[in-house]
Amino acid sequence: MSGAGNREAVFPTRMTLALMKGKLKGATQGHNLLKRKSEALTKRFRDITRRIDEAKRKMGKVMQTAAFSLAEVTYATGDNIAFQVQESVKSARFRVQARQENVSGVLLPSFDVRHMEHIDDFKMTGLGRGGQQVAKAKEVYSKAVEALVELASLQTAFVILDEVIKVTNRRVNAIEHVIIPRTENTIAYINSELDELDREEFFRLKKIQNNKQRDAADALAEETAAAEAAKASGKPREPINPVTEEASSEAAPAATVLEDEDDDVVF
Amino acid sequence: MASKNYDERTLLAVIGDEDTVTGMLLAGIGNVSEEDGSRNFVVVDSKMTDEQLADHFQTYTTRKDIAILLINQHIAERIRFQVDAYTQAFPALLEIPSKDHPYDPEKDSVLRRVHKLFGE
Amino acid sequence: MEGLLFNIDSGYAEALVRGFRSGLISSSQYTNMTQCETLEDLKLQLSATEYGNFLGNVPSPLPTSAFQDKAAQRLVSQFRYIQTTAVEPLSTLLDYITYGYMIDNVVLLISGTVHSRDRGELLERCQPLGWFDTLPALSVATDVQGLYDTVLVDTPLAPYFKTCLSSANELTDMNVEIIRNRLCKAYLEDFAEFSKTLPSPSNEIMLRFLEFEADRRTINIAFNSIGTELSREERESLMPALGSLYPVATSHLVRTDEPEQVRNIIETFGPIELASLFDNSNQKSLEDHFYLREMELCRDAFTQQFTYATFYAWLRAAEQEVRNITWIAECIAQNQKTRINNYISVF
Amino acid sequence: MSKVVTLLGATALTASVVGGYMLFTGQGEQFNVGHFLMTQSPYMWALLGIALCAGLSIAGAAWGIFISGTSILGAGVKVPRITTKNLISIIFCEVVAIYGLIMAIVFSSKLTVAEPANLYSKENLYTGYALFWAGTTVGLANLICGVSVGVTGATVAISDAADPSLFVKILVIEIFGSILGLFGLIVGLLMSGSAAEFS
Repeated sequence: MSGAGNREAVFPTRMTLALMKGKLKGATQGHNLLKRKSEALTKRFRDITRRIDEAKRKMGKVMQTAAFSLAEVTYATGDNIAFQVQESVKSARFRVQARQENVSGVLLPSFDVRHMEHIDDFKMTGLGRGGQQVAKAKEVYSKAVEALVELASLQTAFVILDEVIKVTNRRVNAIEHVIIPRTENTIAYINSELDELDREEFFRLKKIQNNKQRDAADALAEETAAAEAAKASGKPREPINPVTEEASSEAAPAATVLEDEDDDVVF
Repeated sequence: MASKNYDERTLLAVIGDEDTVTGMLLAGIGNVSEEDGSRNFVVVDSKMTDEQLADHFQTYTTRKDIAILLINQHIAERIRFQVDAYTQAFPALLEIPSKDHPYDPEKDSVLRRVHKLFGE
Repeated sequence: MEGLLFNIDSGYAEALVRGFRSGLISSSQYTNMTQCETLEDLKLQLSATEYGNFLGNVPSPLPTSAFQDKAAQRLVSQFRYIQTTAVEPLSTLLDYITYGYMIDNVVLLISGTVHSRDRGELLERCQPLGWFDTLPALSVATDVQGLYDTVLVDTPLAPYFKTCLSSANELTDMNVEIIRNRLCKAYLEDFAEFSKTLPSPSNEIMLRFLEFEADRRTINIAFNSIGTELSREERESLMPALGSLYPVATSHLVRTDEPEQVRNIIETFGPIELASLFDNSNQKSLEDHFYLREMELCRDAFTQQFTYATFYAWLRAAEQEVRNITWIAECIAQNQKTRINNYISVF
Repeated sequence: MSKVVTLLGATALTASVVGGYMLFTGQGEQFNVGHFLMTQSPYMWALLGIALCAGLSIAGAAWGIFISGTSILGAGVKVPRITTKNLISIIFCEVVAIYGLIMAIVFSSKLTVAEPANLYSKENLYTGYALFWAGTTVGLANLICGVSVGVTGATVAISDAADPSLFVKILVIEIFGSILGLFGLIVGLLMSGSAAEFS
């Protein structure tokens, strides 16, 4: 039985028991919540995954169209504008802004496209020839990049969600397979210890009672003997003593222990 | 703190062949830093060694102003190990097709993860 | 009379060029090419033409750029061959043709220099047709004046740069593009002057080409400068003082700010041939129309024997062919079969 | 072209200056065409005619061969099959030279030794003039014919290279061109036919 190994090192007292019970309740509740969160995230995750899959496939097509518009530019200008374009770059017109979206407590960033309308590095490209094709290519590529940005948002969400879901699942599993069994074990242990204690206490009480009865009997015998001898009085003290003993054993066991030499020294 | 981190990331970067880079630049993603003249795009040709490529990849994945890193799939293929090992959310790494190399979903590191998750 | 004297110097070269022209891909071959499914098929189709196995050394998979590069290389070697057989005035004419490419190279180097790029890389990208010996030295210059004083003064382009010297001396991206267009304008005008000295009918046909080129530049600049901060004077300084649009339509065009206006002006003042430019049915862009018109001119030019314009027409037609091949290759590679018939078959 | 015009102009100018000088310095009577014609030896005219006949014909043929030859060579670089076929253009040009040669031989058969006393007889003068003009006719006709055959030959070569079906069609035109030389030949024969040998 794992009870001995997998439990928290606590004193089996009633307070700990109450504490543990609270903990178990909390863990079960947390487990449920986390499980639900994980499910929500997974749902979202599957949704995103599906969309990524779709978007990635679509991207192939979009990029092809875009690449083709570049081919048109090459056709129109007769030579490669690649170099010219690379050289005239100064500042990005196409920027993104990260926005955060809250999904079941997870902050998922998504990118928004921001066009800096005032920046246009390639105004002069294709001035003498092919300007229209360049303009068209610009447009098509802008669209393509927008699609890419969307895909990037999805993918970032994917990566983050993947991580979060892993963490959540780990937590769920930890609660389900470690914390809850351990707490339960602890409770069971405390219960068994307390039961043990109860039984000991009962036994002790019985023993004390026995002793007291013996003492009483002895006393009675003595008394009877004395009474017989002297016919004097001295009885009413006996029933008070056990009650006081029990109360003091709960409140201040040390005193009782010191008092009762024959008690178990387990605790 | 985290959101501030995102705010600074406004640029897209691209590692690709000449046509892809040109197209992306036409879309307007190109940015040349005024301080040190560093660019957010790099044209990979047959002369570039894998080490240089890996260096560029390293630079772009660690730069603080880049939100999305686009890389041609056939180029990512050359440094597949690094690309697969890269799991950070920022900058987002996106493998894109190039003109001469049509898109192959089987090679994409993210899609592979997707497929793995679905057990395909 | 041209029949008596032309062949003395240029008969061989002309016949050669006509041989090259016969080697241009015919429309039926183009039709075959458009049926190809893969680039390998296209390569096979091309090997049945004059191109032979020009792609023989390219390893698979074939990139579309290989088609362009190799076809362009082939064209350059043909042009060089013609150049070696040419004597005056054909050699001058061929030189003039190369000046256009030289301008591109100079501008390329200037813009590369502005951004301090690696020189070897820049030189690799230069048009081989526009190569000249002092080209590598260009990258030392930092401003237009310095450029002119140190390098360009020795090149044939020097006179064209005069118009640019007056403008801002600092080299920026904007300026580089303006310089390019100014140079092109000066070049076109100079070329036209030279063409006038050629014997008839070469001069007539050459002028027809150059005026068309000037019209094309003017219209393109008019269109593309809309929405930029180019002033009227600047625009005017970019438009060639040549062609059927000059001077009336040109003076109107510099003042336009609407594409529709450009169209109106050209329909009102321009010659009847240019009116069809704006017919954008069957997906033809302005540029397509220009190419179509240029190819018509080329076809016409070939009907006249014993002219120097044959050489110009051949080069233009061959360039168009390179573009066509690239286009078809792109369409095949990217599965855009709907647009594949957008090429312009010359013959 | 302009050089030719300049040359002609300069010649005319020189001639008129010399002529004017002679006229105005009282030597006007030396401008005596009849005297000039009467005093020149008929042999001179005859030989001049023969020379022009052969020379111009051969010049025409050579020019024609040159024009069509360069084109055939150039076109033959890309389309070698045309070279053999287009040799016919060269032959047509060559024929023109042969016409001139034949006529020159026919003409020179009239060149017999004349009695010095009879040198300026009517018959001898006629023979001299007839040979001169017949030779000029044949020579000029063949010159032009050679050039025309040459230009057409160049076109034949180039057309053939571009489209083999054009060869025969343009060749017909070339044949018509080469017939022009024959006209000169016939007229030359007729002209010299009535001229007697020098006696």
